[in-house]
Amino acid sequence: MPVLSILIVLPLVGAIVVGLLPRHRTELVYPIALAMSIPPLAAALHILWYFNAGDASFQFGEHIVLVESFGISWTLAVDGISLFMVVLTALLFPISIAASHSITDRAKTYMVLMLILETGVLGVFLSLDLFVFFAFFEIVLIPMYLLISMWGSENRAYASLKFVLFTAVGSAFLLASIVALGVLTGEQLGTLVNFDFRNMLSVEFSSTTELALFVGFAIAFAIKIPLFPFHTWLPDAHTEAPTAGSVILAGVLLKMGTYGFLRFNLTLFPQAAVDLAIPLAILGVIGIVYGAAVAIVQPDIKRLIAYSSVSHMGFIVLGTFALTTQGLSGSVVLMISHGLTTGALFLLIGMVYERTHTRKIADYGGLAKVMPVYAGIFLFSAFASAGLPGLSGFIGEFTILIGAYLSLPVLTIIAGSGVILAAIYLLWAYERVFTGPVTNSKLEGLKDLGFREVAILAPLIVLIIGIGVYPKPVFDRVEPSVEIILDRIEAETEFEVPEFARVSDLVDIDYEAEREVSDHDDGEEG
Amino acid sequence: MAETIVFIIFAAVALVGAIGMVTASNSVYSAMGLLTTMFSLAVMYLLLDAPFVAVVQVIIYAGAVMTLFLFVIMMIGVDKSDAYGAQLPIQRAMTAVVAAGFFAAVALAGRAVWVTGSSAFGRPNLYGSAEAVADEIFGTWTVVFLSIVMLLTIAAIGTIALAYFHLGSTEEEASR
Amino acid sequence: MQNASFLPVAFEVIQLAGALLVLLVGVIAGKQRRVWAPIAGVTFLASAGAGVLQWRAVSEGSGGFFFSTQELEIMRSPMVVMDGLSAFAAIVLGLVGFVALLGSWDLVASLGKRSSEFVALTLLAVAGLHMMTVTPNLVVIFIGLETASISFYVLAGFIRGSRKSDESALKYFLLGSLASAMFLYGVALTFAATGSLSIYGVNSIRDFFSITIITEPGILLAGLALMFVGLFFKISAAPFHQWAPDVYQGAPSGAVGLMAAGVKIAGFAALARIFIGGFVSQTDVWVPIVAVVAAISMIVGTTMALVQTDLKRLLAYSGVAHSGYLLAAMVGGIRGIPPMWFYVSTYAFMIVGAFTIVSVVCGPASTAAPIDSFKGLAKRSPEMGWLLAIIMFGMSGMPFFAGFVGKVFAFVVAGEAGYMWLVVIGTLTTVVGFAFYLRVVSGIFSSGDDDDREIDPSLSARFAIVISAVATVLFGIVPWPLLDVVREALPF
Amino acid sequence: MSLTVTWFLLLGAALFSIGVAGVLIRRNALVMFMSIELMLNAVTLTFVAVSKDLGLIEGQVAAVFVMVVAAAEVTIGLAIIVAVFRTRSSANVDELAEMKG
Amino acid sequence: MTDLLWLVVALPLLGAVINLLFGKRIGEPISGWLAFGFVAISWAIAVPATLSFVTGSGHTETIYLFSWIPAIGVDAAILWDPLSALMTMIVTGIGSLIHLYSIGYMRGDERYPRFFAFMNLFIASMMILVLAANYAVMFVGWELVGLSSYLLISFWFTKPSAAAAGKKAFIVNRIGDWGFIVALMIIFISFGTFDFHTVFASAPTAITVGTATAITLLLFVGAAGKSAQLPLHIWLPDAMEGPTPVSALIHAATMVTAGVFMIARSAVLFEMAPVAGAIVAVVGTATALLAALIAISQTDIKKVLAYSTISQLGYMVLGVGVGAYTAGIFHLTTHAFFKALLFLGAGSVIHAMADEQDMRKMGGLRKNMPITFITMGAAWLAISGIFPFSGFWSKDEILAATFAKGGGFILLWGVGLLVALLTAFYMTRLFVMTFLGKPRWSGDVQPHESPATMTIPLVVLGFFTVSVGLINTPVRLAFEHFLESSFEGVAHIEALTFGSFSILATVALVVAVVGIAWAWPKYNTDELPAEDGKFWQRSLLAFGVDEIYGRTIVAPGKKASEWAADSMDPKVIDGAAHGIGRGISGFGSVLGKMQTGQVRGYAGVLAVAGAILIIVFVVVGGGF
Repeated sequence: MPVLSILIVLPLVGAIVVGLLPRHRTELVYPIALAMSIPPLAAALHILWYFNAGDASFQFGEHIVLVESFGISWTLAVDGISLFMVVLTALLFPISIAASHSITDRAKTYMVLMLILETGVLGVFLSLDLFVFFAFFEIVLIPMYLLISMWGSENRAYASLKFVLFTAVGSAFLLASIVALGVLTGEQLGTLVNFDFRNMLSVEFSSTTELALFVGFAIAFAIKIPLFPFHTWLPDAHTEAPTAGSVILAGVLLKMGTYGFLRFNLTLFPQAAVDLAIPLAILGVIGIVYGAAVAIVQPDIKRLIAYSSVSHMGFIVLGTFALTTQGLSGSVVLMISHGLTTGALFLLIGMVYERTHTRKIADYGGLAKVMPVYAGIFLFSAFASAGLPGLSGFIGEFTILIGAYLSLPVLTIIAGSGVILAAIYLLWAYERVFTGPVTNSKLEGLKDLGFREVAILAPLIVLIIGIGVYPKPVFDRVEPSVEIILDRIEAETEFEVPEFARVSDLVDIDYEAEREVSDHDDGEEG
Repeated sequence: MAETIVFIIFAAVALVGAIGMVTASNSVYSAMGLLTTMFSLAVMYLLLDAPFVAVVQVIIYAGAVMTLFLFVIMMIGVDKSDAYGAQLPIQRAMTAVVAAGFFAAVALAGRAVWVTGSSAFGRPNLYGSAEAVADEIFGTWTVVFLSIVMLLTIAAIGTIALAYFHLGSTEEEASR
Repeated sequence: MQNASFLPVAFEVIQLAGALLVLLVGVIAGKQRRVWAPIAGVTFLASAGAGVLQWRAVSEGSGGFFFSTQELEIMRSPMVVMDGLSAFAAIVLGLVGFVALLGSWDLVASLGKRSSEFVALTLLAVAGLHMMTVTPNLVVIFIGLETASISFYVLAGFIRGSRKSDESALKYFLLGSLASAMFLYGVALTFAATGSLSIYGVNSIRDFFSITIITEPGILLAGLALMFVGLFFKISAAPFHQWAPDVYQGAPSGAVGLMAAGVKIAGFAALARIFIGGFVSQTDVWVPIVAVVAAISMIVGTTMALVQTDLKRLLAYSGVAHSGYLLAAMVGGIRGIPPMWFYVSTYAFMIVGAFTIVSVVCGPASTAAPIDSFKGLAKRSPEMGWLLAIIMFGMSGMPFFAGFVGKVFAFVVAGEAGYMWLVVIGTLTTVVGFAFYLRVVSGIFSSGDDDDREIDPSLSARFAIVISAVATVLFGIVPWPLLDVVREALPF
Repeated sequence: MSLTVTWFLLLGAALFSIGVAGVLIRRNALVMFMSIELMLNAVTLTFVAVSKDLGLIEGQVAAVFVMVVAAAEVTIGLAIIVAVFRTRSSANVDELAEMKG
Repeated sequence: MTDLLWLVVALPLLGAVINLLFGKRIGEPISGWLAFGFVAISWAIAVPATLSFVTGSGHTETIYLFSWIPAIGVDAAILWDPLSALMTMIVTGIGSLIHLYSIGYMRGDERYPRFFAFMNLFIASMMILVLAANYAVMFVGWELVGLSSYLLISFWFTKPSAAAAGKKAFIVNRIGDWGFIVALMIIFISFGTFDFHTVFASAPTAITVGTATAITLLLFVGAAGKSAQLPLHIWLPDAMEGPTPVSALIHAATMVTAGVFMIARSAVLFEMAPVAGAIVAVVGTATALLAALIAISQTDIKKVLAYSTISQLGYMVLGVGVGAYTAGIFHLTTHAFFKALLFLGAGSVIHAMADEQDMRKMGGLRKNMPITFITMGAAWLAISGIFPFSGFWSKDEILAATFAKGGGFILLWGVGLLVALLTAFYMTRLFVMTFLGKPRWSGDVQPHESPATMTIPLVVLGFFTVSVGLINTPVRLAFEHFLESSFEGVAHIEALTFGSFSILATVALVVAVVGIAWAWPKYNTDELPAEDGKFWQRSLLAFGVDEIYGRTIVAPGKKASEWAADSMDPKVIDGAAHGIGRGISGFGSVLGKMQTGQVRGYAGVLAVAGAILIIVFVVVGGGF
């Protein structure tokens, strides 16, 4: 049965149900919305459960032809790369809906928009028809725009408009490239135009067209990530967005860019990907260092976390364009982990914002004394985001650093400094907000996190530790799909994946042998 | 040979009339200029063996339309001030250039041959007598003839809607 | 009319009958509008029904050319052609006319005695518009063009005494007739070049080009150019668009919806008929030029819309941009007609809906609709706020709204025809489009200042807006039914 | 030299261009309108000339219909001009510039 | 018995989790004892496995737990060999003693359970570091240890200086970790794996000397960060903000020695890079000298011990630098005992003096705190390198090895001797100012001996301070034999003849005695000598190293990020974006000007456009 289509449609059904709730029964909105966001999570977990790990091909495939003459079809599938993005989306939405308990004005519209946003995002990660992909890629703008412009704080109008226009410029190039690609595929396929991703794999390009198409896709995804020069929309969007909006924006929307690079840029245009790998990696590294450096001096805690996202996404770009198995699988893991850690951080900031209605770091001081549990969880998430070993951030960042070094040594060393800057901005922020005596009298009476709030954060914390301690299941599912991309790049171009960049040619240690060697020494010597 | 002479005379008259209409300071003189052009065109039609059209031209155009024009000019009142003279000389030069440009474009398009259509289906020496034209109108063009009804209805309704003016009635929408 | 059945001209006849009936009853019933109001509504729906019958007849293969009285064998050029194009145009014009009538009902109600004249004029205008699409004869297209234009000149100036309304009427009239004269001169030159006035039939343009190759195409090209001028003016493509903003602003808001929508539908249908139906052998001449005009329209339309402060002028300029996108579809030739139809029909509903909201918010006969008066609309009336937002999103080309499907298909077709540079300009101007559409939307949802005049749209206006919003969303999410229909809406 | 259709067509084009000039130069709406009528007359002349040359009666039929349309146009045009005159007491076109930008 | 070893890591971790989550309910003393219990059990588990090495029956083995990061072939595995056994003994042994001590010391603190949670977390992290079978897992332990030191240093976070000190420690450690990561990158690109055994086995063939030097130097950067060597030593003195048991456990005995342990563990690589070894030795000596020079002028008792630790670490680094790994580890072991004892003694003094840490307000505590006096006396003699005590043996071995290396190392040996002199001087100064001379504390303070839970660890440590040196006297190099199998790949430094060793030993002894003799009378007087010379002032301020870093790195860094935040983003990038926006709308308004509202204007445009269109059509259509 078409489980992927069900997964996409479920949130929409939820949105309609919430939409139809009687206007005066406002107290029903929150519980129903939360209830409606659970089925997609169940479906996603079902997919995760039945996704057979080793197999790299597209699974749960569905294909319905929509418009014959224009080669558009409802093609859905999931593979190692998109699997965890779907699960992350399905997980973050119930959590962020649960966290928007305090939204009262126009709560119904708020929940409807959130659920529509979920459909959009799921659509992006699941659809393999470029036309439908673009439709979902752009439809996500409206709910996010409305969330920011209707529930944001002071200059929300400017921030929301800036958010839409930046992304829209990107999607303009994307649309042009998709149309060109569709036409090219159509010509080489005999039909007039075709947007099916799998047919596009067999299309030959001249090098200039391939480069042009690559750049078209790359601009859209670079703005979405956001990559260094296009990032100025992110801090504004985050500072103005409501808590749930920020969680989704950071947790999932940014991943559409990096997912796009992996799914489309690397796979469809291997030669261009190889040629432009270094410049893009450079931009990524600039993003790492620049994002972290600017984060240090941010007065507003949300802007600080926003810039930290720029830095983390820089890591992912570096990992992607190192073109090694470790780099790619590391970036997928870091995508997941960044979703969890930054999601947790934004939830936390939201919770304290509900109490104090200010995000300025200067307004806080000595919060740990007043809200110890809150301080503990915040520190935990901060360290997870800074890449402390044993937590998910480290797995991603470490694998990327090791993997990227194989092909981009100098860049990776510079990127390594990002680890230091991350510690600086997070700990300095923690110090000014949490430690020291309680400076602001208003903070005295604050109530620590309630059971509900901890319950919201619990799944994120468990996953952060889980992936940090035992990431093997994630890697097993991601690696095959990543290897296919590298095989295709190696086949299509004369790019040679560096030594050790393949998991297969890693030295596998058999521990029994070591035991005999050492026994043999002692025996003879003893 | 006679035809050519007649053509040349009346072509000149038409052109003079047209230019007179454009450059006349007083709008009544413009109207007169247009009238002369119309009459000379009627003669042209006679030259082109299209008597019915000539007659229609004279009766409808010269007769009804121009008189309506004169009537409205009189009603609105002839004020010299708005003659074309009030503009800057360069504007006049510019419009002359535009008009000449337009003419040149069309002339250039047709410099080699104007009529490239085939006269295979045409009757050799066509004479546009009333019967021929009527035969065609009430044969092929009947539907069009009927659709003219719509056009004229609109003209009637429109005129009433726009210009019907109770002298005494309070204009309720005047303020809008 | 022995050999001509009634069906092909059913649309015009019903409209004419309806108009005359409305006038008659209007005179008799006088003040009570209730009496003749349904007649107008029924007329529109009946003509749409006639369109459906035509469509079914065409799809059963009994479409074709219809001659007037004379015997068959000496009949050379047909006056009426019943094909997919004209049938679909009938359906769309009928429905859009009906919705526009509902939308303009507040205006009609406020016109007192003259309201019957207003409604009659709209009926006849729509008839004229359809005449442009149903006939292969160029002169008759001109006549249809003139019929529609004259009635729209009157509609534009219907609010007597209002300086802006008069100004827009006179401007529309002078420029309109100038453009029509140019169009007619084009027809004359084409007549000289091809020896025929009709696209189909015995001595038709198509036959002419199938047998002869013109060595000196000068006059033919001049003719085509001039016909293009006339039609570009009508669909307000740049640089022939300058009339649109002033006329849309000056004309009473209630009437502008139909004017904007109708003219585009008929204009593009005529373009398709003449240039894709008729002058198909000159494609490699006019297509690049249409592409350039399309690009100019997109750029001029969006950039100027960006700086507008009046919503009606903004909608006018966005109309110019939309003409650019539609012309991009035309660039694709015969393959471009289905996307063009999808785009223009959904755009028609949106523009009618938009202007109805303008008339509801700023008054039916208003000649100014500053964007600031829409600030905080969601607070004053959430329903109007959301509906306008939906229409704005639809027009901006957001996915899952009708505008998107039409626009992207137009780009695909243009891309296929090899005009990728046009597609790139199209996508970038769409972004500029987002800017000004979303500025309106952000105004709607912003906490507007004290302007909390209550808005109570009449039932019919609300019904019209809802229909257009539903159409925008429905054809965005489920475009396939319309796409299948549109695929057959081709000229012979 | 014999009288060929080209002469007539050239005359038509000339009159048309003068009409265009008239529309651009004159500031009085009425005269502008008269220039447009002149353009229509020029087109009628072209129609008749071509129909004579090709021997096709449609040209003359078209001419007739054009005249009818022109007549309808005149009535509406004058009605608008009268309406404008009533509100502004002048038919000067340059004053009609309240809407711009 | 080695298959239970993973419990050594798991138990303290479990203890940490329990105390963290249920600390409040468990309440004060019990959570302390619980934590102590877990560490003691881990120690007990490790003892038999260690004894197996002593009796020669044990053998090095790598225990595979689970595959951690398959992408880079990293498995969670334990490497059990004499070196890790020794470190486990030190960490869990001294750890449990310090836990016992803290039960008393931390009584009455409102966040008592959290303290023990963090202490257990530290033990667990240190165990991961020590037992790691590959560099990646070691790095995990490496950073987790940094985390626990952050948590413990800023334990009293209400004090802004404590929070700042914690942050500073973590960031400086992170700078070191950056070097460590880069080393890991090079290791991975050269070997394709992080597993110690495979790396060391294939090192000579797989990599050139250049790569080895690069790896080792970068590893040393990591070690410098952790063991507070010269460039990155600034965090250790500030770390004294943390409670004294923390200083004892982390900043004396265990964590800071991780750097030395890591160098010892990578002995094979260091052997391949003699240049790196030399650099390490020089840096070690320089650090020792600088730290000693600062220590002599400090007035805060804990600051003196902190700088003394840095100095002693310099010695150990010198030891491993010159290739005498066993000597380095031996000194590490002895230092762990007597430095822990010194810190705990200082802790009990501070505890008794109601948290007074300034030595100038102490004096004459001999009578009030006899046990502390005796045990600290033993530690004082040990650290100064007096004959029977452990410090003498381990320090001399390092100096002897340095001397044996010959060449330039003789100079290092000389500086080593000078540092030994200074060490003796400042330790005596500390000892005398605290316990002898006239009591200088104000009236309301009644110093009294610490309770049993605090004095028992002092005594136990005192015993070890005296005895542990004897296990590796030149007569019976038992210690060397014990570690031999860990360093089998490493070339042995030819042992000095007994004669030359004893000469060097006596020279060192003389230097130590001179140091004591120089300091004893100076400070054993009623009023203390005025230490206000220019040198003293600058030494007191640690030669302004902090300010230099502040000016050269922190300030410009802050300015750069402020520039980026205030001008780059809003002005340059946003400026460009707004510029494009304004450009488009500007273009729009320019076009707007053409929309004059004049009908004739529009007609003009119409006519001109019409003409142009005709011409274009004719040209395109081939009319000409």
